Parts: sequence; C-alpha cells; structure tokens
Amino acid sequence: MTKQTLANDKPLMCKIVDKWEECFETFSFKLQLPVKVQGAKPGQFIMLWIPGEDEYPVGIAGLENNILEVGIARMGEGTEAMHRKEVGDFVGIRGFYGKPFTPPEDVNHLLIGGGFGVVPLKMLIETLMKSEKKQDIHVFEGARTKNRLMYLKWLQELHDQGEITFHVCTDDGSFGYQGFPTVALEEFLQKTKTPSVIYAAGPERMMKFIFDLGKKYPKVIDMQMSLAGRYMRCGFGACANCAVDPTGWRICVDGPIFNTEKLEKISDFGVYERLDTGEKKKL
Amino acid sequence: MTKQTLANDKPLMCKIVDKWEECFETFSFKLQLPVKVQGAKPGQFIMLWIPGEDEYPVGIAGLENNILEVGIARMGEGTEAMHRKEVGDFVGIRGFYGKPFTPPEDVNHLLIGGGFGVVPLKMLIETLMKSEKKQDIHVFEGARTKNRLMYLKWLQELHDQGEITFHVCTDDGSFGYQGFPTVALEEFLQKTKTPSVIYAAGPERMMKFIFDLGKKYPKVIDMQMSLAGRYMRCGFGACANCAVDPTGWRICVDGPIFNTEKLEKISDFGVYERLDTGEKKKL
Amino acid sequence: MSLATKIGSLTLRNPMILASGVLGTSYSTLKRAYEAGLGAVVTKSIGINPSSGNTNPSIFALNEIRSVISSIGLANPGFQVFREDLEKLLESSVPTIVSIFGESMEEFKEVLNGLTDLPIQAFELNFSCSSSKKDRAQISTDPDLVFEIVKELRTNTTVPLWVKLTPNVSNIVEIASSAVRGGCDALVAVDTLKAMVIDIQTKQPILGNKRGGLSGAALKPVGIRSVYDLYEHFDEEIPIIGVGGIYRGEDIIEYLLAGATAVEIGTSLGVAYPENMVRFFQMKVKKYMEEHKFSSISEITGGAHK
Amino acid sequence: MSLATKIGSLTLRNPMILASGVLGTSYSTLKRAYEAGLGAVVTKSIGINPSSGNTNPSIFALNEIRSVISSIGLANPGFQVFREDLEKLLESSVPTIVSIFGESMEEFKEVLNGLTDLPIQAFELNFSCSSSKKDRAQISTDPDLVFEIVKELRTNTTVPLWVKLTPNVSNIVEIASSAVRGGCDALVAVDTLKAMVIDIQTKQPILGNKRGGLSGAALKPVGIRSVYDLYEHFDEEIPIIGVGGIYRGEDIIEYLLAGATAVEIGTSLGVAYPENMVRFFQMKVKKYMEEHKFSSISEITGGAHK
Ligand SMILES: Cc1cc2nc3c(=O)[nH]c(=O)nc-3n(C[C@H](O)[C@H](O)[C@H](O)COP(=O)(O)OP(=O)(O)OC[C@H]3O[C@@H](n4cnc5c(N)ncnc54)[C@H](O)[C@@H]3O)c2cc1C
Ligand SMILES: Cc1cc2nc3c(=O)[nH]c(=O)nc-3n(C[C@H](O)[C@H](O)[C@H](O)COP(=O)(O)OP(=O)(O)OC[C@H]3O[C@@H](n4cnc5c(N)ncnc54)[C@H](O)[C@@H]3O)c2cc1C
Ligand SMILES: Cc1cc2nc3c(=O)[nH]c(=O)nc-3n(C[C@H](O)[C@H](O)[C@H](O)COP(=O)(O)O)c2cc1C
Ligand SMILES: Cc1cc2nc3c(=O)[nH]c(=O)nc-3n(C[C@H](O)[C@H](O)[C@H](O)COP(=O)(O)O)c2cc1C
Ligand code: FES
Ligand code: FES
Repeated sequence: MTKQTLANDKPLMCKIVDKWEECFETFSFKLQLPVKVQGAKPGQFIMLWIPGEDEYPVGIAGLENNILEVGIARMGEGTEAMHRKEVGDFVGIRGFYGKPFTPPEDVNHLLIGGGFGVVPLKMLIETLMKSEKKQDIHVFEGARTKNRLMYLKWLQELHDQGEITFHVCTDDGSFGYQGFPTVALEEFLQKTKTPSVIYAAGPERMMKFIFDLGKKYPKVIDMQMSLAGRYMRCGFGACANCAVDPTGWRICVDGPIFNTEKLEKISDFGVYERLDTGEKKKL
Repeated sequence: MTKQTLANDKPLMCKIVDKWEECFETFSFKLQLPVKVQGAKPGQFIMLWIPGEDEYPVGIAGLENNILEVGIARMGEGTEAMHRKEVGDFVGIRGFYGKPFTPPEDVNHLLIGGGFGVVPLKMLIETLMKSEKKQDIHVFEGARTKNRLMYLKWLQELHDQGEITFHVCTDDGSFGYQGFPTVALEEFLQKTKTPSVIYAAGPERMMKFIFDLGKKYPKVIDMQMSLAGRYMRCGFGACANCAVDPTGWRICVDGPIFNTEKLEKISDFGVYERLDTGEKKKL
Repeated sequence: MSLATKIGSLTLRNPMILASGVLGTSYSTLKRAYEAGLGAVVTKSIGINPSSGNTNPSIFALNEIRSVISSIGLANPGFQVFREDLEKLLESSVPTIVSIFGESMEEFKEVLNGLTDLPIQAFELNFSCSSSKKDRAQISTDPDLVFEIVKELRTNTTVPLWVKLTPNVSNIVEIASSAVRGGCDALVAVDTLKAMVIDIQTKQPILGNKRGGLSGAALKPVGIRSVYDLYEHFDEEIPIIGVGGIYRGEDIIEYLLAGATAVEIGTSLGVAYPENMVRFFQMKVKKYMEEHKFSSISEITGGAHK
Repeated sequence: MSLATKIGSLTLRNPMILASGVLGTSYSTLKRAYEAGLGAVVTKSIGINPSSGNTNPSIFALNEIRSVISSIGLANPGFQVFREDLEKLLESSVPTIVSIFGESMEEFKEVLNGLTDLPIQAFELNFSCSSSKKDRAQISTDPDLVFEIVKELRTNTTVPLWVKLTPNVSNIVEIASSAVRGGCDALVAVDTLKAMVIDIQTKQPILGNKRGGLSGAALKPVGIRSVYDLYEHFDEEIPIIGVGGIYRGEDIIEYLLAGATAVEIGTSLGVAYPENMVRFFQMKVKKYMEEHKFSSISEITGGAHK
C-alpha cells in the first residue's frame, strides 16, 4: 500500500543506504523508508532523529522509490552525530512537514540559495524539470569558496545539458564570478522581460536582502522563501517555538515556505529569531 | 458516508421513533440510527443500553433506511425499563455483534422459534424472501397461548400471500393446533424429500430437543441455532462470560449462530449456562 | 443563549481556554489563539531563569491513540524576558492566565512577585511535570507542600490563583483539598500522564529525556474521571477547569457535564489550525445547547451528577 | 533461538501470558487461550464469595484510542466454585497463575489457603481495581498495607506470589518496594487507569458503576514507563511482567526492552481471535530476534537501559 504522505507519527526508523561528502563539512545521505510512500513536495522537511543524540529539522533533497535524500551541514553536536553515521545505521524520521513551494507556470523560475538552503532547491529543480511544459530555470548559488558549493557537479551538468542556467559565484573567486549570488540575480532581473518568481532558501538575512531587491521589480510576480532557520521542537505546530511575530504563524505548519504577501506581514523576517528558550535574538 | 456495519464502540444514541405492543409483555421498537449504516445480518445482535438502568443483548428484527427494529420481551428490571421508554426517548446501542445465519440455496428453510427467539428469525425470513431464487420457507411458531405469539399477524399475512408456510400452535389450543411446534416440524420432516436446513432460536432446551430430532433425518443437511440465551457483558469477546465448554467458544463472537458441526462439540448445549458470576447453572 | 462562563470573579466570553505549553511561548501565538475565538489563554509555564528544556526529541505524535508524548522540560525564557511578550499581549486585551512553576517556594514567589502587577486574569500554578528527570517526590503529589505554597502565594497577590493537578496520584481529591484549603480560586485537572515510548529498532527511549507526558485523546477518560471525582467532592465550592484530550465540541460538553466550569485545550489546537478547530468547537457547543435547551454554560456544569 | 523465559523458578515456553479478567472466567476459555500458543494464563481475579459485579454496561470499546473501558467489578464465582474449573484446567497441564483479591487480609488468606494445594504456577495478588465504587483508600496505593499482606501471605504458601501494581499512584517504585520487602516473587505492571466516559445525549456516565478502568493501546506508554522505572530501580533483583496495551509483537519487544521478563496481554486477545493474535505475536517476536541476533528473551530484557 503506497501512502500519499508519511504520517506525522513517532520516528520511523530508516536504514542509511548511501552516504557521501557533498562539499565542505556537508554530507548527503540516502535513507531507505520502510514503507511505500509518495508525495513529499519540494520545500517540505522532516525531523531527523539520531538515536540517543538529537533531533532536528532537515530539508528533503529528493524522494524516489522510497529512498529519501538529505544533505546535512555541520553546525554543532547534532549534525556531527549524523556525520558519524555510516551506511547500515538507522536513523528516525518524522514528517513530511510543512507547506511546499508552489511554482506557477509560464514564468522564469529564479532559485537562489546558500548553505543547506540549497537542499530543498534541489528537489524543486527536479520537480520543475519534470513538468510537462518546458520551464526556464535559473539557479543562483554562492558560497565562501568553491568546496562549499552544494550540488556543484550536478548543477553544472544540468547547465551543460541546457536544463537550467546556473549562475555560480564565490566570495573568494575560487569558482564562478567573485561576489554574492544576488549580483547575478539583480543583473538578470534588469535584463529579463518575462514575469519571474524568486525561490530562496538560506540564511534569513540573505533572504531579506533578496526580498527587498525583488520588490523593486514588478516583473517579480511572487517570491517564495523558506524560513528554515528557526529552532523547532515538534515540527507540527504544537510547541510554537518556531512562531514568528506578529502573526503567530508557525514556520513548521504555516510555512516554512511563505510567499510575498505573507513575508510582508512577518516583522521578524530577517530581524529576529527565537532561541530554544523562547527568548528573542537579533539575527 | 454509509458504513458497512456499526463500529463496535461506545453506545451510539438512537431515538425511539416507533413503539407498539407486539404481543403479551412484548414490545417492538423502531430506533433511528444517527449514522448511515447497512449490513446488519440476520442472527446478529446489539447491546441495548437503557441509560441509568441496564444494558443487555437483543436480536435484530430488521434494519431498513437506518431504522433498526427490535422486540423486547419482559423478563426483569432491564426489559421493564425498556418497556417504559416512549417515542422520542433515547437509548444506546453497540454492535452489530456476532456471526449471522448463513442460509444455503436450493433447500427447504425450516425456521422454528419460541419467545424472543422469533426476533432474529423475522429478519431471516425477510432476507430469504428477498433472495433472487424462490425459496421454500416454513415457519414453525409455538407459544403458551395466542397472545404470546410474536409477529402473528405478519406471519399469517405472508402465509396468505404464499410467501411462507406458517405452522402455528399453542399449548392451550387458543390458536393453531394444540401442542408444540416440534410436532409440526417432525411431521414435515417425515413428508418432505427436499434437503432441509433448520434454523432455531429460542429456549436452549427446546433447541436441544430440535437438534436431537433433526439429527435423525439425513435430509436435514444443516442446523443453525442461535445460542442467544447466555449472560453477556461485552458482546465482543473480552469478558468470556458467554463462553461454552469445553471449546471455549464465546457466543458473542464465535456465535451466537452455530451449525450442526459446532453444536455437536458444545457439551453445555441445552444442559448448562453460566451466570453473571461465572457459576454454572443447570438449564 | 450565552457561551459566557464565570470562574470565580472572572467572566470569559466562552469556556474554551488555551492550555499551558501549547502555542504559548510568544505573545503572537497567544494572541492568534485568542483571536481564533477562545475565551482566554494560558501561557507556557514560566520560571525564574531562561531554560532550554530537554534535549530533542522532546515531542512527537502517537497517531494510533490520537495522542502526543512530550517532555519539553519547561523550556521558557524566564519571567523577566517573558514580561515583554506578556505586556504586548495585554495591550491587545487578551484575557491571560500566566502559568508559573518553581523548584521551591522561593522560586514560585519570585516569579509571582515579578508579574503580579500586570493586568492578568490569574496565575496557574504548575506543581508537576510528568517529563521531569526522576520519579523524585514532586510538589504536585505532596498534599502538605501544595497547601503551604498555595497559602504563602495567596498572601503575595490579589490575582486569582488556579492550581493545576496531576493525574499521577492515587487520590486527586486529597491534593485538591490541600490546594483549596491553601486558598486557591480554581482547580485545573489534568496535566499529562507519565509515559514513555521505546524504539525497538535502536532499543532507545525516543525522547531525549527518556520520560515524558502523555496528552491528547488517550487522556480524556482519565481527565473526565478526575473532574467528576472533584465535582462530586467539592460541588460548587470551587470552580473546576477540565483539561485533557479535547478534540471536539462533544468533548467540551463531556467535561462540563462531569463538573467543569470551563475547559483548557492543548494538543488538538497545536496539531491543527486553531482557527478551524475553535470554529468547530463553538458550532458544536451551540448546537448542543440549542438541542438540549440550555441557555448558559453554568446550567450544563455538573449535569452528569444528577 | 528460544522464546522460553524464566520468572524466578518458573520457566514458560514463551513470554506471553493471558492477563487477568480477559477470557479468564472458565476453564475452557483459559485452555483455549493457552492452546492458542501463550506461555501461561492468569485467571480472572477470584474472591471469597460469588459476586455478580457491577451493573451493565460494564465494558465497551473506545475505538478512537484503540482502548476499552470496563468495570466488571470483580464479578467471579468465588474460590470454592472456581476450584472446579481450575482443576479441569490443571488436568490439561496449562501453566496457570491464579489472580486473587480480597477486601482484607483475612479474605486474601482464605482464598489463598483454599487453592494453595493445587499445582498452580503462582498467585497474582490483585490489590487494586480502578472500577471500585469510591476513591477510597485502596490497598494498592498504600505501601504499608501492601507490605503487611504480602508478608503474611508469604508465610501461608510456597507457591510464588506475584503482585499486580496499579498505575494510579505517584510513585510506583515505592509500592513495588513494599511488595518486594514483603517477599513477593515478581511484579506485574500495570493494571488499568482510572477513567470515565459520559454520554452527552443523556448526560449519564455510561458504565453502570459510573467509574471504570482504561485498558488497551492508550495504556501502553504508561505501562512502558512503569516497567522502565521499576527495572531502573530493581534491575535483576526481581522479575517484572509488563502489561498494558499490547496489540502487536512490537509492543511485546518494547516491554522487554523496558525491563520486562514476560508480558501479560488482555484487551487485544479479548477483542479478536486469540489464535490469530498469538500467531502474529510469535512471528513478530521471532523475526525481531533473528534480525537483532538475540538467542533468548533474557538478552532482550532491559535493553533500553544500556
Ligand atoms: C525547516 C528547516 C530545514 C532545515 N534543513 C536543513 C538541511 O536540509 N540541512 C541541514 O544541514 N540543516 C538544515 N536545517 C538546520 C538544522 O536543523 C540545524 O543545522 C541543526 O539543527 C543544527 O544542530 P546542531 O546540534 O548540529 O547544532 P547546534 O550546535 O545545536 O546549533 C547550531 C544552530 O543550529 C540551529 N539549531 C539547533 N537545533 C535546532 C533545531 N532543533 N531546530 C532548528 N534549528 C536548530 C540553531 O540555529 C543553532 O544556533 C534546517 C532547519 C530548519 C528549521
Ligand atoms: C444474543 C442474545 C440475543 C437476545 N435477543 C433478545 C431479543 O431480541 N429480545 C429479547 O427480549 N431478549 C433477548 N435476549 C435476552 C435478553 O438479553 C434478556 O431477556 C434480558 O437481558 C433480561 O434482562 P432483565 O433485566 O429484564 O432480566 P433479569 O431479571 O436481569 O434476568 C432475567 C434473565 O435474563 C437473562 N439476562 C439478564 N441479563 C442478561 C445479560 N446481560 N445478557 C444475557 N442475558 C441476560 C438471564 O438469563 C436472566 O436469568 C437476548 C439474549 C442474547 C444473549
Ligand atoms: C507540548 C506540550 C507542552 C506542555 N507544556 C506545559 C506547561 O508548560 N505547563 C503545564 O502546566 N502544562 C503543559 N502541558 C500540558 C497541557 O497544558 C495539558 O494539561 C495537557 O496537554 C492535556 O491537555 P490536552 O490533551 O488538550 O493537550 C503541555 C502539553 C503539551 C502537549
Ligand atoms: C474486561 C477486563 C477485565 C479485567 N479484570 C481484571 C481482573 O479481574 N483482575 C485484574 O487483576 N485485572 C483485570 N483487568 C486488567 C487486565 O488484567 C490488564 O491489567 C489491563 O487490562 C491492561 O492490559 P491490556 O491493555 O492488555 O488489557 C481486566 C481488564 C479488562 C479489560
Ligand atoms: S516546531 Fe513546534 S510549532 Fe513549529
Ligand atoms: S459477552 Fe463478553 S465474551 Fe461474550
């Protein structure tokens, strides 16, 4: 029996069937789901349990034939614990949580990401490529240096095959042009005449910058951004740890993807986050 | 949404929409089910809750358009409490419980009942009449006196319409022939050449008598009897109060309808019952 | 017909209150919950210092029994920081009950004194936490401690004091009696049940804290019995607020009939959109009142004892 | 690989035991349950006199939480009459634990002395009944009473004594310690949770006895935590038998990992065909043992504490 989506239940134990170093301090894993499931959507996330260690939210890079791909960037003890896991080990997942990206048709799709934010964009790219209509996909990626660029080889190949246009840059110029991905984005926005939608996932301050930029261009008909940087406990709306002011939206349920209209209403966006205590901290 | 059968859950509250005196000390009630349901089968029963008073098993006389018909014979306080209920009052039901009669085709159907045992036979008759093949239905009913004969008018009408053959008797000769219904049954068995199935519901000692009688006739290819006289608490198999020796079958789940093969194995049949304490009592 | 209900001197527009710990960390979720149509909100339990609570996993669902197990471990920003959120919330005139906890009388007093000047509706005293580390004696299960703390706090504030009761006792009426003698203004029953879930694949308790508290539908028959027992003992002597496993309007009615004057709702509001849930709750309660010709909530309270 | 397990001096062919009160009134259902593949059976709790128990309704299902609420009220034929069934059962060599109850020490002694000559495997002492009339002090929640009764009964019989523990206490380890000091041979955790369901249409508690006990899936997280707490305290000092909400082989493993040496299974065997259930249980447990390379049940016991 194939389930439409995973039940939001206690952690479902999955075997790690593949693991590789994706880029600097970042590993990708393939997890074998023990139940048949379809229906994870780009932008959704899971809660990843490393038994005896920690549990935290991570985005979904892909789901095919009950194999779920995730990409984990080292941040602290919890992500390190996952990096220590090997093929054959079990980890638990809960999900699928959150509202996905909802790409319209007949627009330029402008995807821009930083750090582990590129994880959900991977799945979005694959979904857009599978759509019946030929879509115009532009991916803007930047990192401090070359070995921190996620999915670099894969994105380059797609670029070479003409499936996407890949705009890549590094702070130190070790790959692509030197500078921030927003530079290429702005250039593109100045040139293009087609209505465009911006999809962003990464550090919130970067996304806020993009948001302010995008608003200057009426041809940007929507922006969809993943507020996947907030502390989360439950992932399904109960603890409210992930909520934003002043709307009280919970990122895990009402997000993590918010569109322009909603982002306008979130005064916290790019400014404050809440710690695990509930205290506010300037971003 | 129409449910196949009622869920075995806490009592479902039903409004009494009709009530009439069926015969001496016996009332029939129509209960409006608050959910759409189909699939009660003849021989099954419900647990009837009279709020604040008692709960006990009763057979199903019919179910059409979410109206459930039951017939309640006065025995003690619990059944008296139901007799006091009026149209508009609410009672609770749980069910549908138990295994139904399973009539084969191309046989004489010989239904024999006494007391409230005739209740499930009513539904069996209606089911047999609805079947596509024309069925040969014989109903044998007996009672102490005329005003104790259940469903008398209805059965007579069916007889007059040629739908069934109605063999009726009373102990005092106030209606039908004088004597026991087993007399007419035996006479019939002696005459008929068609394979026959006996369906019996009533006092266990009467059924035991019929069972021994039926076994003498090879043309009686099966007997299906309702052991609906045992004390029941749960109705779904947990309390084991209704169990029979030596098989440990629970009448509520493994019965109440048992066929010849099974009845042979029940040493209690017609001999012992268990009280609410679990003590055994000779029948 | 009116949905308003009175809890002592306090009148709420309806008997539905947000339970502590669910949606209760920031002014914005509390405000959202109230605007969804609730009668009042209880904040997350607040202590003296900011605390990160327990290691994750600290909460997950148990769908099969429509429940949740959690051990947030009283994570909270501390009363001084929380005061800011509270002030914002009170600016919007949201009827607010502040849940407070402490490891000792001193801690309770410090938190209470630090917030008692605000125009809040009540303090809810959280004496228990099913997810606490050990099975060590807790205030919630010790009648004498409960009496002393309530009595002392009573002299420190004129704000109504509600006492939240744990179901993990052999006699809830005994603990409640201590609280009532101490001078509390309402009883809130119940908190979560002590519980645990072990993953058989990795042979580990799943919660970071190993032990947790069970909330949701599995708790309802326990909560109903607690409220029934309390009402049977106290009758109208003290208002009782029913909590535990409310998922439907019918569940609210069941608590009222058992003896509750109002109810708190946690898990079900946390796993769905509070706006939708509250609308359904209200529709059902109103429909029931119409059908049964009740014109006020107080007429329903205790109806199962007649 | 062997499913056999040892509870003190007693060896069972597998760790699955029928819980008291379910299918346990007559020799024939007990025999049927054993023949379905269980390791042993516990009888319905037996007292001094025949008793009809509580008015019906005395049991019904709560499907939404996969549970059952009941208040049979210890209906039983009395030990003298039950002896007959017991003798028949023992003729078929069914490993049998006799559950006994009493209102007082004297009653307990009378029942125990009336049956102790039979070749039974153990007595299980039932000190609690969540469906009892009042919230009056029960033996099960009083450590001193538990100690005294166990100690006294210990001198009356050489048959192993198991003590069944209620979850309706603030500290299950405390009660268990009394039982262990008194000299019992195994702990059985847990009995049902105190519970109630009210019908909102007629405004009546549904059970004839109003109050009842909750069994089934809702109880499992509570039972697991109880067994975990007990094992953490007693380790291998005394065998623990886990009960509550077992519906699947996985649940049996979960109890073993928490610290159980064996499990009792009630509700799930009572709402289905025991033959099918037990087969599924066995398949699952075996498969788990294979996959995790366990060769005996004792290797699994307490695995979640490592
Ligand atoms: C919706 C969402 C999707 C995410 N997707 C990915 C992903 O695909 N790949 C990836 O590598 N990371 C992802 N993250 C971030 C990831 O959850 C954190 O990096 C991780 O929790 C860090 O844990 P740690 O113990 O290693 O670090 P710590 O040392 O504990 O903390 C480092 C920082 O990580 C964050 N963090 C810690 N715990 C949590 C928590 N429970 N919830 C949220 N943030 C936390 C905090 O900002 C903290 O300051 C995502 C976060 C969210 C909210
Ligand atoms: C499967 C089944 C189907 C039945 N169908 C019908 C029916 O359609 N119509 C009908 O009128 N009666 C039916 N009965 C019998 C009915 O349940 C009893 O007549 C009723 O319970 C008597 O209750 P009381 O309080 O009036 O009598 P009481 O004074 O309590 O007892 C009189 C006798 O009724 C029986 N009885 C009492 N309580 C129960 C109980 N909980 N379960 C079983 N028997 C009990 C006992 O044999 C007792 O000796 C059925 C019984 C069973 C087992
Ligand atoms: C995630 C979560 C956090 C909770 N935090 C608290 C808390 O801080 N203080 C408190 O008194 N109760 C807390 N509770 C208990 C609830 O207030 C409530 O008593 C319990 O959950 C039962 O109600 P429910 O079934 O409607 O959730 C919490 C419950 C949950 C699920
Ligand atoms: C119908 C029923 C009757 C019970 N009767 C008894 C009893 O007589 N003595 C006893 O110790 N426990 C009794 N119990 C409790 C069970 O033995 C068991 O502890 C409890 O139901 C939890 O297990 P379960 O969830 O597997 O049913 C009864 C439970 C049920 C459901
Ligand atoms: S993580 Fe708990 S509400 Fe979002
Ligand atoms: S009535 Fe309970 S087992 Fe049949």
